[in-house]
Amino acid sequence: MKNKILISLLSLICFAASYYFFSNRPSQHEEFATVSFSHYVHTKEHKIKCVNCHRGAETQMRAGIPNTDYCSMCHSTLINPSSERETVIYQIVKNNKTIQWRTYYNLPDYVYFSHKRHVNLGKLDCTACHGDMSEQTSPELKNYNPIEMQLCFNCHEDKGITTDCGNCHH
Amino acid sequence: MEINRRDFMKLIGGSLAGLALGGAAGAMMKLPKSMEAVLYSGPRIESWKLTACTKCPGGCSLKVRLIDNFPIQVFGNPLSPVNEGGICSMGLASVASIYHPSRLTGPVKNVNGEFVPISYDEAYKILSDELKKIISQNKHDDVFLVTQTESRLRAGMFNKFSEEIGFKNLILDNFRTASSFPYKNISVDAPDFIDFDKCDYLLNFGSQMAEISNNPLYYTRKINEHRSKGFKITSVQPKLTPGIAKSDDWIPLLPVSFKDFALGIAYVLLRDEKYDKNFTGKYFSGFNDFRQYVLDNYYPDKAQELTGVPSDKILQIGREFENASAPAAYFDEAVLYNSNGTQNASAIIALNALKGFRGFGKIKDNFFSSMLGKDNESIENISFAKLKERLSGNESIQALIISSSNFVFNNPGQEALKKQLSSIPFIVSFSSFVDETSSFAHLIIPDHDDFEKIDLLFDESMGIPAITIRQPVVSQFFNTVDTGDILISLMKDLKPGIKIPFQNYSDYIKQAANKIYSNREGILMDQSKPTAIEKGLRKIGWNTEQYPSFDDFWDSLLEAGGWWNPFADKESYNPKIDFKQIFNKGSLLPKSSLYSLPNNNLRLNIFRKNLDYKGSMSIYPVLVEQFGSNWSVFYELWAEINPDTARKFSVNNRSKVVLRTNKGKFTAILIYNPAVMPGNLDVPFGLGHVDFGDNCGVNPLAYSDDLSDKQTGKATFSETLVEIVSASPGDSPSSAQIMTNENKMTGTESRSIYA
Amino acid sequence: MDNHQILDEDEILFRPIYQTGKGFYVLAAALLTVFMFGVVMYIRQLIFGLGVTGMNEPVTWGFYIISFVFFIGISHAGTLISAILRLSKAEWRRPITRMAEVITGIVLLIGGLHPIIDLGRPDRILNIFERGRLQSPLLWDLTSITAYFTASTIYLYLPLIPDIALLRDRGGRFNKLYTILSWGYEGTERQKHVLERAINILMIMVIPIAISVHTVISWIFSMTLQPGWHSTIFGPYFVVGAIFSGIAALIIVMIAFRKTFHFDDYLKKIHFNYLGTLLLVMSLLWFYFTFAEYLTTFYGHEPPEMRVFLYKFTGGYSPFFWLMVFCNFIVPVVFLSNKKLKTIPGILVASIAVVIGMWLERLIIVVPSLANPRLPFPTGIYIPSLTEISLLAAAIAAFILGFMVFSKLFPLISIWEIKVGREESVRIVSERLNEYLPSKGHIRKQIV
Amino acid sequence: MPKYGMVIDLNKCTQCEACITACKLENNVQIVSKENAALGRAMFWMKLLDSNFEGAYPDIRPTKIPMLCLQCDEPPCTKVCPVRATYKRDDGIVAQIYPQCIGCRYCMANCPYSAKTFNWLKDEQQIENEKCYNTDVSVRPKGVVEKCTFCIHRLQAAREKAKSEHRKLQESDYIPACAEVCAAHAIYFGDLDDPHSQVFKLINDYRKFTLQEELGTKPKVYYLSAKAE
Repeated sequence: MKNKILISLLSLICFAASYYFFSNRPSQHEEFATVSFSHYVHTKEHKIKCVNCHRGAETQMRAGIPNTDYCSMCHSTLINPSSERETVIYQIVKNNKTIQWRTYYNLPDYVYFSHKRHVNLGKLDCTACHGDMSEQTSPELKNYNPIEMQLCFNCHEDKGITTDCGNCHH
Repeated sequence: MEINRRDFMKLIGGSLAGLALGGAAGAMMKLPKSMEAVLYSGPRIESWKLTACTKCPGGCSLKVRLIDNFPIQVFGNPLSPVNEGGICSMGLASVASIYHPSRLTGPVKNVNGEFVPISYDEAYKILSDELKKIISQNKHDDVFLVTQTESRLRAGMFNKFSEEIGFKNLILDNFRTASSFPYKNISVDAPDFIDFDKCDYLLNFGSQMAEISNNPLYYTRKINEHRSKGFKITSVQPKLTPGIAKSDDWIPLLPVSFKDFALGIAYVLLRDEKYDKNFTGKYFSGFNDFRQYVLDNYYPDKAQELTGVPSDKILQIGREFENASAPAAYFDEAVLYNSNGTQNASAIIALNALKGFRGFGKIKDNFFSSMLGKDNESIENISFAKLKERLSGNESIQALIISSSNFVFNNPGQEALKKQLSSIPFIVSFSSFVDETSSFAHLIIPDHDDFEKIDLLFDESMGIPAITIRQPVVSQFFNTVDTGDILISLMKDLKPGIKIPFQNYSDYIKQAANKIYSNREGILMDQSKPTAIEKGLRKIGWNTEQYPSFDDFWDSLLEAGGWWNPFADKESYNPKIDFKQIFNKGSLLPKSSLYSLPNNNLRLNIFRKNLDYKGSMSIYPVLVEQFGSNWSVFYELWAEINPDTARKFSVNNRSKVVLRTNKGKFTAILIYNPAVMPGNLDVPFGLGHVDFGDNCGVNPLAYSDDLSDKQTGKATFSETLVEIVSASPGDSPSSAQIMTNENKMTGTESRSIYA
Repeated sequence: MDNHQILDEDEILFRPIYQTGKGFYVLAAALLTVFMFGVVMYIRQLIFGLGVTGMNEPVTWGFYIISFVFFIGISHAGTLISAILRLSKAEWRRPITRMAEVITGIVLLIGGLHPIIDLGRPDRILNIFERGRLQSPLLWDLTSITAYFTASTIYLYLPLIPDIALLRDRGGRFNKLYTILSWGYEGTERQKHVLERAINILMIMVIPIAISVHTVISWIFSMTLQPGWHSTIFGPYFVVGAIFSGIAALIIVMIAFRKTFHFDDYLKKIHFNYLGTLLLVMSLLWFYFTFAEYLTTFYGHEPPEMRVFLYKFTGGYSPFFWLMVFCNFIVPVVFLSNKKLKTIPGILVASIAVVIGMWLERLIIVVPSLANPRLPFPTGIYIPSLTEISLLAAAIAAFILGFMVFSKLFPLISIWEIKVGREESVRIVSERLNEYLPSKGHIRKQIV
Repeated sequence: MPKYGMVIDLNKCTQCEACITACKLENNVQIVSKENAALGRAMFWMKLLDSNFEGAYPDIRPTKIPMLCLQCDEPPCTKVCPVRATYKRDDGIVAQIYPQCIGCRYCMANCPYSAKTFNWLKDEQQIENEKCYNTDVSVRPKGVVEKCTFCIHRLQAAREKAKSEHRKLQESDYIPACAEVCAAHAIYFGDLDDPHSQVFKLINDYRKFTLQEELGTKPKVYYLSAKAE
């Protein structure tokens, strides 16, 4: 009886090991600066459009996240020193540090999703996938929509668009 | 069980080591910290830039694909007349070198064997001080400059430098100079191009036109075109490389007897009185002596005896050549890769003279020379031979300046060369890698990578002037300096009060471009080939190219990637040939021993593949892997042998053999190839780097005899004798069997592969 | 062992369950080490990928697939044989059936695991169930093997019930287990009747399933375009081969236990004689199929086919090929067709030879076809790595271990069937004979 | 629906191997280590099939055929895949879905052209190439089968481009890397069903042949060679 238990345990270990080695986790680079970004302030108060910062959204495959020098277009001067958030970003811009944005919509590297295709050609609204971010006052902690293949399929099937695997996996 | 356990331990150990290695690799990746950030959090914005390739003289226009301004891929520019969208493996792979882990990130100084990084100013100071010292002692003759740059403007810069400072010994060892050397040797200027519009018969002496030449992609297209027109190409070559296989006739011949073959053909022309009397009368001084000499010495049977080519074959080729209206007997640098290369070349020139060089042409009032200011042809630059004799002689060399040349790797007799180099008091190299040559340097000031440089390339081999501009597609990664700038500042320091019309190298380039602007002939490369109508309009002075200022022109030039002049006129090429000039250089008829092989010896015939240009492949892993892929030999030297010869030595296909030359033993994988000259052992050149790149395989030059062409000092590639010391039994029966299957594939079987 | 005073006339059959010698532990330890080594090697393969094996391109299938086919082949021993013997009311079957069925159960488990070992991404095994394509022969395989496994385990379990009941009644070790497993079998007439019926139904069912299993496995190969695989004969060829190796394995197991547990009184020479003859017949049959297959190839003489053919006959794999012929044909025929050599040791030698030979046959089928692709690429030769070898060893170890464990839990020879045989078969057989034979009176009428 | 196919003119091809390099770089195909290459695990989606030599020395010529996945119209590989990791698209391209593949290598065993390759070991890509990855193509993990897909990612990009320019997809928009870089212009690519396309004209050329025609796999990669007749 003992051997059987041992064997089963070992096989379990094998599978745990295999999963561990096969799973690909997004890499974190802690040495970069971090800010607590408020979508609310930018979009609601200052009426900045999504595509103003996520420039790729309409023209590129990736929406993209602005890097420091893009922030510096507004934050190169400290308008309201009382707000500590603003001072933080001002400092970062001044020392020209790089901001390590936490990306919550990480597609696996074998999925190819083109923002241009969906936003520009497909005329989809950002909220359709990302939800209404304008209310977020601090960095969100989870995806508004869990990004999984079923989500794509639902929409594609509703709209009668091809669901050929090769179009997204290559 | 014990055994098992031990093996198992070994396995685990090995694998763990492998893991550790993998981990380390990531860390080794070369990229400035500041840029890494962009790489990780960048918006992945794609952009395209045009630049030019400087891997070979062709000057193909490249389309570089950048993601967040990082070059990741290269393609050919379809609008360029040079490559028409095509590109070779070398060009495709060339991006990788920017990121190469063992690339030098800044100047380094050799402190008793160790290369320690130093600041640029320090490095520059050392260099200029050394040179100042030498000049003050006025030992100008003891300074040697070696450069292999394919860009003629860079070469021009080197010329200017050595002229201004007064260094006599500039060794300009690039393809173009070498190819035109035989012409210069008999003091005529070389033809610009083969006139494929006229030429109806091409006799190619040892040149791998479609693979390694001054414009491979152009020749690739032209050869197909030429043959589709029904014209013939005959190649005289010791090795049937894929490019040569395109020619209708292949004459397997050792380079030592190219001359004899050429004169054998000449005999046929003279005997049949089918030569161009008018030309020989006008331009060929001492023609009668030549005629007499050839008729006496090169009757077909004699030629057969000298070359081993059956006399009727010689007659056939001769007839084809003489009956062609505009035949061309073509050679290039490759002909020099044997001990009497220059002589061969002269003989071929003489053969052309008999048909009045009708196959060749020159560009009418070519404005390139004006562009260059002092063209490298204009000053008498010396050949590698001089450096060799100087090194071997007891005359000391004070300083050696090396730029983009790895001559230790590209030459035989490497042991001696290394010893001699280590005795030179001061060597400075501008190489981006610590390669075989620069490892002897006392100071290395790395040049930019090709993708960080600015340059201007042009080439007449198409019969039309085409200029491709190499622009930096990426801001320089590391603390590297363009060699051109160093030279300019050196000129200012070493020769105070010198008048230089430009501040830095890009100025220099701009001025050259300015000449195009002022000359204004031709069009930008951003439009397709002009139609006949357009050409007509041009003839009557219609010009659409309007630029308010030079700067606008410059910008559009950068955007278009180049400039060319489809309206340029050609003129026939009529050099003055002098018999004495040709044949008083060096003795005649060296009866070569290579045909009567001593027993159990073979000829080590080193051939070059198009994946490798002058031993520079090693830094591109994708090419190194691909190098032997169609024999499925990977990262190893292979030796191709004719099955019949192999049977004589009873060695199996794909067996590992140990080969011995006078220089020592080395191993290779033996491959049966029925297209190899009997008695030859064909080994590829390109592998075997030890100091950088993926060091694998063997460099056959390290084991070949130190023979070289008297005039040019070019290494000889096919005159070493080699013998097979031992052979492992064919390592894999399956493969051996399949290969033999192939070789004796019957018609039916081959059809089963086709259809 | 409170009540071992109850001495049964078949006590010897119970002995292995209650008495465990030192040898058992030694052997078990050794086998367990081998097995564990295999497991560790497999984990290593999971970490570093299939590169740790000797497989390459184009030889993309190696030891794992070979063992898979081989073990599934062995599995035919059991169920099929016992079913056929039961069906044909061969009275001498009684002591054999149990072992045969146990072989099937264990070996199917081992063989069935091999395709998973062979996968490059075992972590995605569930894709087969989520997005499986029934058009793929691999799926047919999955289905048929599971079906066969279920059927044969039940077919093993049902005849076991009365014996478990016996064990339960004796009490002692694992009594709870026995109580559960014996399903309250008391040996009443009705229970006996139901059991009989169930066994009869199953034994009819099992035969087509068993045949289908190996046919389907052969189809994995013959559905492809590979030269040397794409052949209709493969179905029956594999089945024959399977039964062939199965019988051999069965004989080996029987002899082994006969030796260790002194079953001489139950497994008599006659059994081995019969099985030996069966083996001889299968050997001839196997030769017939092999001959037929290669003859057609040779006369068809298609270049790609011929390359494989030559590779087997004269090329790199000729040693294995001729060894296979020697093991599968010459040895059995020599040992089994001649009275002097057809002793128990002789039969053992023949069987071992056959098992080895059949493994070689799987090798000969899998590798050479892959090593000689239609388009002439120069190919590397396939040399198995330590990983593959140790996993094969582990599989064999597991097989033996399984048997040892079983022998400690259940009787290796069906006790109740023996008892039934002893009590009734003489009567039953004579009745049956009377049914066959013509009656005397009838003959007299004819004469008059 | 188009039916994409390729025509390779062997009379033009000079075997410069640029297509091989281009393919390797375009598709992030792994560069395997020396040891594995020696074991016969080198990965090439496009390779030179060194078939045989024609004629007798010295008039001998090697007839080398650039081999890629022939994108059969009756693909044997898709028939046997247990998980639909490889399948034929409507436009005739035989696609390979790496995240779906379980690595049973059945498709490799059933490919009569040995056109597929397998990731035997974990990615041991040379670091020189790390930064030059093509961002449109996934880097395959170990244990999956891969093969030429006619640069399917380029088709996606081309469609997107055409759509954003409000026009139909033209022949020149979508062309695989190998065809793009060929210096001899020996590789033609296009829609085999479109009577105006160049490939359509070429596959009616008398020099046309396909590999292993008798297998009935109907390859969509055709070859032109005067020698073959």
